[in-house]
Amino acid sequence: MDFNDTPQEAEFRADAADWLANNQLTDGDREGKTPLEIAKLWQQRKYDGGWACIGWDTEYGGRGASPIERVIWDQEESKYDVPSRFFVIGQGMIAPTLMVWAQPQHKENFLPKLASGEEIWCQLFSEPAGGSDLAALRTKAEKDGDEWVINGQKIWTSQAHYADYGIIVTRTDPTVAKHKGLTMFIVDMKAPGIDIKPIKQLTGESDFNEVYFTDVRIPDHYRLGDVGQGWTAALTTLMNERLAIGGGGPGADVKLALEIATLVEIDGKPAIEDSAVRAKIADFHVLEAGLEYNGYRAITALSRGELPGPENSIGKLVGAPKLQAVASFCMDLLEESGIVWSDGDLLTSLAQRSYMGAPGLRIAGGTDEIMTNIIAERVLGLPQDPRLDKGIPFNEVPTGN
Amino acid sequence: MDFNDTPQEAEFRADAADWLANNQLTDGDREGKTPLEIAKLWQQRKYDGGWACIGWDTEYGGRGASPIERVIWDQEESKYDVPSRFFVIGQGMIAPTLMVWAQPQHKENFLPKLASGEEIWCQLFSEPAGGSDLAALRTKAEKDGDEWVINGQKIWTSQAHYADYGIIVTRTDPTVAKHKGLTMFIVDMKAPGIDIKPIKQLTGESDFNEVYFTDVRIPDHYRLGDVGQGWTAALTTLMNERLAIGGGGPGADVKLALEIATLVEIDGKPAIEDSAVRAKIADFHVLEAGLEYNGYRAITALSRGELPGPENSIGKLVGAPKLQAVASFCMDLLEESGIVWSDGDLLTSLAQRSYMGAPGLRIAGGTDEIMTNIIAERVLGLPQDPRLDKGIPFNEVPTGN
Amino acid sequence: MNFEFSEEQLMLREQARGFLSQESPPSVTRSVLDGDTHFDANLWQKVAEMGWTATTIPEEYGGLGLGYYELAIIAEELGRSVAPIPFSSSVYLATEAIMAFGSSAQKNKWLPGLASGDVIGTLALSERSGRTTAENLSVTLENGGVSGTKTPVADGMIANIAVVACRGSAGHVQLALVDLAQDSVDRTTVTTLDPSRGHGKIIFTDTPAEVLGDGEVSWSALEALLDRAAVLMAWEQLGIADMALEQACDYAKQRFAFGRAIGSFQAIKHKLAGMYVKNSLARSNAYHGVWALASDSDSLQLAASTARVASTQASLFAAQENIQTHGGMGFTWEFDCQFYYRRAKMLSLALGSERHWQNRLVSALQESHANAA
Amino acid sequence: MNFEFSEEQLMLREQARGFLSQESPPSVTRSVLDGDTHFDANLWQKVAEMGWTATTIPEEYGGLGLGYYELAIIAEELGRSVAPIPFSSSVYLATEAIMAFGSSAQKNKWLPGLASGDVIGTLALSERSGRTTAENLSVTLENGGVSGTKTPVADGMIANIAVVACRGSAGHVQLALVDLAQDSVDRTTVTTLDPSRGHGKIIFTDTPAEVLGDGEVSWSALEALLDRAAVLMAWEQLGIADMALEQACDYAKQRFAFGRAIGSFQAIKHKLAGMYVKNSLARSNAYHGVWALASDSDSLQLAASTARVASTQASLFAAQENIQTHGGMGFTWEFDCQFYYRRAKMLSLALGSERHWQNRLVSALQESHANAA
Repeated sequence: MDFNDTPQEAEFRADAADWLANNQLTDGDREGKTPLEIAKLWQQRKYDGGWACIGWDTEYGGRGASPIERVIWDQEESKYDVPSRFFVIGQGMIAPTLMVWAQPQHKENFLPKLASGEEIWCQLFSEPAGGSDLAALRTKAEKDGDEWVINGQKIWTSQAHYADYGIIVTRTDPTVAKHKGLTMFIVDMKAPGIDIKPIKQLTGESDFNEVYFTDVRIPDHYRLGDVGQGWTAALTTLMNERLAIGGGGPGADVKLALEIATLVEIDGKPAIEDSAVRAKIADFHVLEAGLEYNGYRAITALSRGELPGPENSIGKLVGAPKLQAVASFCMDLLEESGIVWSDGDLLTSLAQRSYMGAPGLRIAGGTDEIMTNIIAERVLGLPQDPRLDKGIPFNEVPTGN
Repeated sequence: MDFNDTPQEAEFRADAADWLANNQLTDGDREGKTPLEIAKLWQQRKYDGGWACIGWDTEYGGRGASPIERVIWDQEESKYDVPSRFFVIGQGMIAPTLMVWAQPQHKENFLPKLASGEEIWCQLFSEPAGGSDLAALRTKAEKDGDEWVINGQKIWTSQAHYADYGIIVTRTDPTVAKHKGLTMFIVDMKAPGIDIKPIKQLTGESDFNEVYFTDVRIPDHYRLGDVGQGWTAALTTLMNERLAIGGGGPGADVKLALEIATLVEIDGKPAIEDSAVRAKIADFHVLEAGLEYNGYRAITALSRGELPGPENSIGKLVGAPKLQAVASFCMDLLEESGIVWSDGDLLTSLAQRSYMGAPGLRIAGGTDEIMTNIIAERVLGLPQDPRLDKGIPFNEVPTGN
Repeated sequence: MNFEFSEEQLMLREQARGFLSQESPPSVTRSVLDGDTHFDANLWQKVAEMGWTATTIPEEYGGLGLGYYELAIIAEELGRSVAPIPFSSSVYLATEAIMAFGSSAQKNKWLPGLASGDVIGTLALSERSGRTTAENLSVTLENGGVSGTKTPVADGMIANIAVVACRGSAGHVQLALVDLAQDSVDRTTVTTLDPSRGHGKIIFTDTPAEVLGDGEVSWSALEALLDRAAVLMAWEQLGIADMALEQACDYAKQRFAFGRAIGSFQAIKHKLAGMYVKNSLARSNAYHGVWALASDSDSLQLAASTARVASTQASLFAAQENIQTHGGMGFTWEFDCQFYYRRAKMLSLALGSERHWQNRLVSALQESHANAA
Repeated sequence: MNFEFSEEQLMLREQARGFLSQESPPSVTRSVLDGDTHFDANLWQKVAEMGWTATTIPEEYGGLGLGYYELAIIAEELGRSVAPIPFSSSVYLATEAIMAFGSSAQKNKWLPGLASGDVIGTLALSERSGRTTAENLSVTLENGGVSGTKTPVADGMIANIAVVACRGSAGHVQLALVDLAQDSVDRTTVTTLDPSRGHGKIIFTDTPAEVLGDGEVSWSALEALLDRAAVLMAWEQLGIADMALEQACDYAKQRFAFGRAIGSFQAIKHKLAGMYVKNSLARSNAYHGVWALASDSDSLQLAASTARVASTQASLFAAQENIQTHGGMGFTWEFDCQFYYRRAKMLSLALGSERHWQNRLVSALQESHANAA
């Protein structure tokens, strides 16, 4: 066990640090640009410098870097205040799907533009009737000559309103069992018949959309995999989603709790001296540190050529409820002031933003309950839940309506 | 809302207190007797005085008292150090079953002897293959003339080794669905062919037995209900069991935790001043007080003529894990000494006995998981789990073996 | 013994529930949450017309002279409907403070208006991050003038009067009764997690004020006042908890996944059973709390803090897991789940955090334990 | 970066697991639990022959001079097999104390015997209910004689030597090295929750003893010693936690109820997944702990207390819910579930309670937070 770089890793790190120091975003770069524009600028610069999507093959715009090198690059890049969230879905989840399932000409065409940030993609899987039962989707695709005609509705689609392309899973045969009648396509998000409506979340923000498809036409060569193979293709995306979302980004954490507990008082002493406060912070640290070192173990496994498995579901399963609990705890430390939403004061609004956002994180990308089932069935090998929809034609499965 | 007695209740309480003061067990009564003998002596004395099983009709030896009067009696009796545990099963669970299901001559014969403590009964329901799936029992009863011949094995039978009679549920038809092929009988525990083996628990004690039946013969008039009606009869017993076991008797509780936390120190101050200790004690008190007042609400409902419902499952569901948690917490307060099993020191051994006994309490009479299911389905009206054994002949239900 | 509400009280509950389902449907909460107002004035007026603001005020001051059982019943129903009105501030806190500490003149002056709902009152206690205590209280009352800042003050933007905890010139704790319609009162909106109940920051600058009652008020008398309010707040929280459970159950029965109702999955059904257990224990503790309040029991501190902790835990859990049970839809602005999530957290901090009340609970336990020994 | 054991270390694990499944099956634990002995002498001898007691002792003192990674691997396997031997007392505590504080002569005298297993050592620290601290330590070391009572002392009935925390004549803390085969040492068995690891009460009456090392030992140096032991103990606890999970999974797959394996019920499968999550986080924290121990990191206190708290929580939960998963059979004497339940609780209190380590964890966090600021 060794946290230090090997000589080779150290050299790579130095190269990365050098490039970053010489090419970092300046205030001038940022001026007058939207966050998306800044993100595209930075991504293009990395691409031109050979530092975009470094784990990808060079033919797609990457540099064939090892998993450890990817971690080193991320560590070095995270020292700078650079935007990244716009590309997580396209580069982290969709590109791996295209690499497996797209026709060669589409890989050659789309992957470099994904790497350079020129094109933004979105993922069109979830539907209102589906939820945790993702494969229960109903959006229809019907063959019409060399094209497919899409009708239906998707939901929870991030970035749909500015995406150039998407991947969509559709039902091409409702008379066979649920998982067997699905087919996946690339879809041009500017095509006629696509209507996008933002969803307002309980936070008041709108990170997701509903996307309506009315007679949208897709050429057959945009099909990803065979007809009926859509679920298998979707699993490629989902496996990568679990890796990409992980523990869930910045928010209320032990550091924030420590800061607040140092500032506020209980019975005339800093709250951090209160034993009940300490016990809770200790428990939160156990979770945070456990997730961090879990991550190191996963990276080490990757670097030894092991495939990432379902055990990576732990990140979100632990991280999201922890975020909710830490946020609630931080608010409690502030007592009556804990409810105050002070836009100017990061210290408190971070807790509140986290408290309001955490319920979404516990649901998006697989609920706590689904994640737990994955661990139980696929890590521990416990038997599946009884499946009342198993082997039944999709259009005969009970829906309660 | 009123915690005080009505004038009528006060009069009843005074009568009860009077009788108890005048008839209490003396040291002379106890001398040289086993706990069972003492219990029988006390029960007989109550019976002779008209204070045994006071809720029962007078024809069975009771006095037709109201639910509130029963509570008052229990409160007054509990002021004295008198044994009771030997009669809980017979009087609390089996007698109500006999009242519903036994033939008149058996009610007349057995119930007064149950009330007087002359005869001890046991309950023969559980089987090794059954567990939480109580109705999956396999002990066979086959008709032979006017008798039934019993073969099979029961388990977890309290008091079997000194019981005079038992009630037993048997499978009389394995070719129909699980719940439909059962029949209940009275069984004479002294009959030939019954073999009783104590089970050693992880506590080292033996409160339960295995009971083996080899060609044990039971007269048909001992049948309780019709052939095939055994599950319905068993439900009578089980409903009363939930009432009878409640939160689970004495053990580590908030009082003990307070006492220990007052005696031991943390950082040179009594542990009770430590805020983490206080937070846990507060949480335990919320559970204990909640159960106590739940009980008062249940009694009030009973006194208004409402039937006790499945919501009474809460007592054991909350009480048993609470016992385990409080015991563990008390041991933690003692630090390294917490593991010491000091027979002479009630303060510490109560925590340890509770810690070792609690896992049993979380299982006996319905596991936490079964209790939770009962609340979900029968209180909240949520749908049943999918039942893979539903409507299948019992001898075709998968058993995994 | 009788541990249940009376028939009349149960009828009041039914009446209140019917009234609020008419007058305070989710759309009313939503419009305050979404809009610029701090409460629903129309609902407040109707509630006052029902006499609810007058419940425990003696008849001589224009009240109904009813008891705390009735008030607890109303509190639960207001919780269930997430009513966007200053009921707790005005009734459990300001009215109670004036009844407990006020002089006869003060009662005559203010109680009739509080009873009729024409006057909205509040208690201004918090000054800082962390708990405001006898030791760190900084708002002063000197020569009849209050100075300093209170924040956040629940319903502070709409209250007509405030009972303000302050430090007198001799350093002792006093309660000042302040008419908020004065130039020297500077109020600004404080945005909180629950905009359906407005909060304000109030800056007093030598604002003319009366001392409430006879002068000095011991901190423990103030805490006893909070105990009383905590019982009623526990009933409101219980209303939140039960509504969240009911919503979650309804949804779990009708929403299908994998060919069956999601409520048939133990992951969901046991979660809901867990809510029911917490709510049920909280309810029983709230019964004991209101009994202690109504009967002026010595065990009020223990009963109130137990009810408070139980209801806080139950309501936070139920509100949170109600969203989880609803899945993605529960996280949308359109669904009502958010009301309970916001209100549960807000109420759990009004009057002090779970940790504060756990601590107060154990102090009471220690005392009863010492008395028993 | 490489956050995994080496190939050689993983081979050692496999070897140790194979060895213990042969030599320390449940029947060995059961016979000590059931009988009158305090440990299994035969198993101890075999373990010593494997060289495990010599793992980290330098070669000059008859040891193998291996590192803490190897010792952690052995610790986990001993935990998995609930081995009834004094390994933690003798190796993590007595041997470590002598290596950390002992003079060269003391090392020469005792380490070879500890390495070969001929000498069993222990640390005698606890004196009272509640934690024994620098302030309340009462056993004295005066004029070369130790006096006072230590209880409970793990493996105290079978140890040959004890490192005894005591108070010197000047009031400062000292560690005394005491040969327990002396008349002035009075030992009596202390019955505990886990009879598969014997405990004793030791009364010293002016018992001749050597001061360990140079005299005064600061309490914080003693606590640092406990940090080191806590890492290794965390690995033992992790072994318990994982075995309990494995047993529960096996049982849940084969036991049928209602026509299907009980492991197909979410009430059971989600319970087991919860165990897995706790165990997995505990394992990752234990990795960091052993890295900090092996690399003499400044963050040892934080790493050790985090690993300790995580493993305590994981092992208690797993042991408890393993019984629950087994139902009635899990509560019988015949089943092995009880071993894990007893040992998990015993280990959770050896070296101090969860609360103690949570507190120590936060002290380390505060320090690293202050350093970062």
